[in-house]
Amino acid sequence: MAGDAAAAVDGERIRAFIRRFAEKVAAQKDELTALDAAIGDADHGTNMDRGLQAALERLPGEGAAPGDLLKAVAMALISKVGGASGPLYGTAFLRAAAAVAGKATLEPGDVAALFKAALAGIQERGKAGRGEKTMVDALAPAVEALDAALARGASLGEALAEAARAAREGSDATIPLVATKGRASYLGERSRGHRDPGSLSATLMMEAAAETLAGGPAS
Amino acid sequence: MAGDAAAAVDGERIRAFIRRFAEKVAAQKDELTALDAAIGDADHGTNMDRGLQAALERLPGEGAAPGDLLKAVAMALISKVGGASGPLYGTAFLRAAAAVAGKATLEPGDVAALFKAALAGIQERGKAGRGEKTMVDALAPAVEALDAALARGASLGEALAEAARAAREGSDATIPLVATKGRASYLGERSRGHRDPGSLSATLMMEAAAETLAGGPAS
Amino acid sequence: MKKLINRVEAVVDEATQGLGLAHPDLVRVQAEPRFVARADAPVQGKVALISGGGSGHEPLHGGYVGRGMLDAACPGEVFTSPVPDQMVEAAKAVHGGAGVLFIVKNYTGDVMNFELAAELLQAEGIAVRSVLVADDVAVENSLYTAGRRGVGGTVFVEKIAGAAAEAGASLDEVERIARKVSDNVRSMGMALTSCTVPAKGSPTFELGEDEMEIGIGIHGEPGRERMKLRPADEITAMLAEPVIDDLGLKQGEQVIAMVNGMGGTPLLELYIVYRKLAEILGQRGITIARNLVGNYITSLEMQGCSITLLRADDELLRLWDAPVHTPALRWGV
Amino acid sequence: MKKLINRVEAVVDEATQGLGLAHPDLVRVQAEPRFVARADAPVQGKVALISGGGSGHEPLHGGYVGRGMLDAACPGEVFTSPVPDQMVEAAKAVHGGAGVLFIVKNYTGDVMNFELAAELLQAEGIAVRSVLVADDVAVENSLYTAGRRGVGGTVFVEKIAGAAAEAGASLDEVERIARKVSDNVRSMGMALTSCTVPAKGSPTFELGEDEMEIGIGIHGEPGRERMKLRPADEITAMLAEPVIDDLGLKQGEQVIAMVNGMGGTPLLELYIVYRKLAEILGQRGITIARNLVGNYITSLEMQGCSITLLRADDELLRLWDAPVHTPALRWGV
Ligand SMILES: Nc1ncnc2c1ncn2[C@@H]1O[C@H](COP(=O)(O)OP(=O)(O)O)[C@@H](O)[C@H]1O
Ligand SMILES: Nc1ncnc2c1ncn2[C@@H]1O[C@H](COP(=O)(O)OP(=O)(O)O)[C@@H](O)[C@H]1O
Ligand SMILES: [Mg+2]
Ligand SMILES: [Mg+2]
Ligand SMILES: [Mg+2]
Ligand SMILES: [Mg+2]
Repeated sequence: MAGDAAAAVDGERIRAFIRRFAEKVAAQKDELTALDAAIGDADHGTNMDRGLQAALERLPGEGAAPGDLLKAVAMALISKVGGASGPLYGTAFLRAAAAVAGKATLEPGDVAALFKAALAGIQERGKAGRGEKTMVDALAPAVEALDAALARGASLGEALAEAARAAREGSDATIPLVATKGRASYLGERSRGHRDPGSLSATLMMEAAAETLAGGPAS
Repeated sequence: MAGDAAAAVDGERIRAFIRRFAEKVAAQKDELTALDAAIGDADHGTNMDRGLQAALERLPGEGAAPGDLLKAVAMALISKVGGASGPLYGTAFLRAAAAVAGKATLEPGDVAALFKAALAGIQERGKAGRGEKTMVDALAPAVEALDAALARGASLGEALAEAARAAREGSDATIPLVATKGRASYLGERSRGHRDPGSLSATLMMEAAAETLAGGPAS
Repeated sequence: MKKLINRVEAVVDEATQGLGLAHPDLVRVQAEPRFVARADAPVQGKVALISGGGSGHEPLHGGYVGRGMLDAACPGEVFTSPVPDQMVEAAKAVHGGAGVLFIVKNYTGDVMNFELAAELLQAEGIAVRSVLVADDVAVENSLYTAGRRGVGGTVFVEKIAGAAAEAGASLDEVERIARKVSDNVRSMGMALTSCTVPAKGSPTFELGEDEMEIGIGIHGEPGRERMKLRPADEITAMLAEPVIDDLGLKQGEQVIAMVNGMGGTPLLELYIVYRKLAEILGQRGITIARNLVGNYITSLEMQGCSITLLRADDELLRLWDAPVHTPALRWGV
Repeated sequence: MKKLINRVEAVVDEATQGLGLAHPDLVRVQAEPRFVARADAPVQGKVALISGGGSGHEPLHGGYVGRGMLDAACPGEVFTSPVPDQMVEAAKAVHGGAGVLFIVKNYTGDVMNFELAAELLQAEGIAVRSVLVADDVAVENSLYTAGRRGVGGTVFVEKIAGAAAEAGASLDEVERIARKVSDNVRSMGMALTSCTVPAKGSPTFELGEDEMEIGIGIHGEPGRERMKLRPADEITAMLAEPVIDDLGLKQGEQVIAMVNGMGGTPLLELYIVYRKLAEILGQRGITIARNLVGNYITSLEMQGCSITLLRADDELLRLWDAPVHTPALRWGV
């Protein structure tokens, strides 16, 4: 309905999404690391930033298809991040790439499929369900909100905005949880009261998507 | 001339002197160590206290001659202090013991000889002259003052009091000096502005002597 | 942050280069992707042992590459698991046709990265097995966590499985030995001070001047309990007893014991801990057959220590005593 | 003060006991007076090497007692020279009829206590020689000081003279070798942080969060200069160059190099320093024939490092390579 739904999602929008995600992580690197310091090992910000910067360097040039761009990100994250988030986000982008392989532009439903595949990849690799205080707690509600909004006929822009809000709320909701997956799980009860760092990076990813995929400046 | 010159210096006065020296070092242990921290290795107080406490435990019983008491201190210091001050004070007490060996009571001249021998022992062992920022800078003027006062007919009490004052002044005078012997010498110019810890322990020894050898409560 | 480093980003690369320069007779260092390989690798017909993990635990793992121990180590960034490329390239460089065994400390990141690497290698026709080390008894509720962390026991798995591989054992056999060690080894650690990850630049956690953390992880992950500082003998008991109980060690058994420094602890203090550990085990009729006292698996400059006990039998002792020649562990050579 | 200790007064006794318990095959510990002796001492017909000094520098000296190195070590209180009784009793316990060589680090206290011990032993008819180690180039003006301090070079003197003694060299010959090493070895150290002597309970000196001390002594004695923290490469140059210059090392010469941690420095950082040291020496055409990287002569938990270089020739390299089996140094066995 809004003007931003005008053009379909092409490679340049995907590129803008990846850039925005990298920018957000770079800007909030210290915050991500500080969250990880509280209940992990103080590297989530550095890890994600290192990987996304490498991804930017390795992005294929203009005209690349969405799937190729996402695959390049996947390979960069797998080869550069390490830690838990490397294989998790790496697998997510690999699955996202596969979900849209061969398409030059994506319909709203393709975008939803892309994020659904990403979530499935993370859950397969990491075996975490909801409520375990991980990035899944941000991504799963985001994917649900995206689906639901599109189903009720919202524009992609609106739907992504709702997904981003859902991610943020899901991340907020990790604060009172006790972690049962990943490094934070070693803290047991002491993990309560802290936001899960991966849920924040996942939120940044969804916010980057909302700000770029449905239009807006392509950089 | 004063009343305190009444009795000659017997073993019990030597014992009182040793006890008083040990008490003073125990009381100023932290101060001695702090001085050593500034220009050495922060152990002079602990070293001297450990040695003198051991000396107290090993003192021969009542009726022991001055030389035997001093020798017991020497052996305890040599076996217990370590560091530079162990062999230095150990040699000092060994020579002091030798200087009065066989005497049941000491005349003022014997007391002067005792301290002169102690100083000579320290200088032979440590090869330090005056002005090198060591315990010699307190002891040498003290020995001179003791000699001079007795020569001009002062009582032992007066002479020892002057010796103690001279030691204190000598110690004060180490503050602006640059150390050229011992650990503090490594500091070069940076040793200026700090009192030499050994000059303070030597001052405490002379003050203990002044307070005990010429009479007064045998502790 | 006070460290002998140049640039935060270069810490692991430069340290790994230094290791290579210091021990050219033992190891060869490759830069991109980063791994440390035995100088004489590949040893034909020998099972290749590969480990790796975040850096900051030196000498683990790079210091254990060499004859009778690892064929390759893959150092990640500080406290960050290595990436699959490292294990893949290391495996290709060192495997001698008899298969590859990954020795993986049980951390989500390590497990997943080694898993990805194993998938990629299998696809290339190289046989890969993985043994998980999960020996940290500080993690009590392994059902509700990512499972016990891999800590000091890793050194024992690497040494003993390394000896078996060196002696020509098959992949099955080396895997069996590695599992036997990991099944029979337990550890627990504590910290007096935090460490500072270079990339972060400030301490991972804060401890009061009179506090310590019992059950600390090797990345500064908080432990079982924060409490007031106690005498070394009490601390030793607090670490040793859960380890002994968890292993179910009984009178008459023998162990290989390690008192490990976290990186910033004077050896003087580790020997004070060892003294009490020997007393505790002695009172229970448990014999220390072999021991290590020193910095074997560290957390940067953290002050603190850990205790590791391995239930030993003749087979494990024989493999323990077999010659080893690596930058950090050497005997019989 | 955060330390793994029980009582301040018991630190050295308990740590020494721990050393004895951990290495009964190598060393025997005696309590009063305190010394650490080779388990198989006295070795008849062998020159006995005895060293000692204040504690807090572990593994020096107790960790170097054993085959091919020291016959006995006499640990003083922390940073305090041992007393003559220790050296006298140690010498009586370990001398094998071929004389005794004292290896003494040049500190006023050590020198005088060993001197007293030598006098007492000579009086009992035991031949004693002393070799002074004074390798610290941070002490510039040795005319106006107690002379250069004995630091890292001590490890080299103990290893190499130890090998000569083990090979059956005479007292004259062992003394010649020890002097040759001490004449050709130089060191310099630096600190990032202070250490805390247990008996004092607070740091020996204070350094700002962005400061370091160049030329530090192993007891935390202030050094040449206090300055702003610099990158590891610059620090390495600041330590290596005075050592190279003082030794007058020329292109084509070879050295044994040690990058030593002060006790609280991660091995990771020491390898970063080694990397630069290798580059500096390489640029000057000087070959590192052998090296040690690790904690070999420490200052409790101090963070920092020192560099030691020994001008090596075939004789010294042969003795360096000779088997050694002690708690802290082991090869060829
Ligand atoms: N099993 C898992 N499934 C999903 N997410 C996980 C899992 N384990 C950890 N995470 C996520 O990874 C984040 C930590 O990533 P990072 O700090 O980069 O890795 P590491 O924990 O190895 O240091 C956590 O905040 C959490 O969101
Ligand atoms: N060569 C010397 N001659 C005389 N006194 C000395 C000499 N060297 C050191 N001292 C004295 O010893 C004191 C230090 O003693 P102490 O701290 O116990 O020994 P160490 O320096 O071995 O730690 C110095 O303050 C100084 O007065
Ligand atoms: Mg992390
Ligand atoms: Mg001192
Ligand atoms: Mg990590
Ligand atoms: Mg001292």
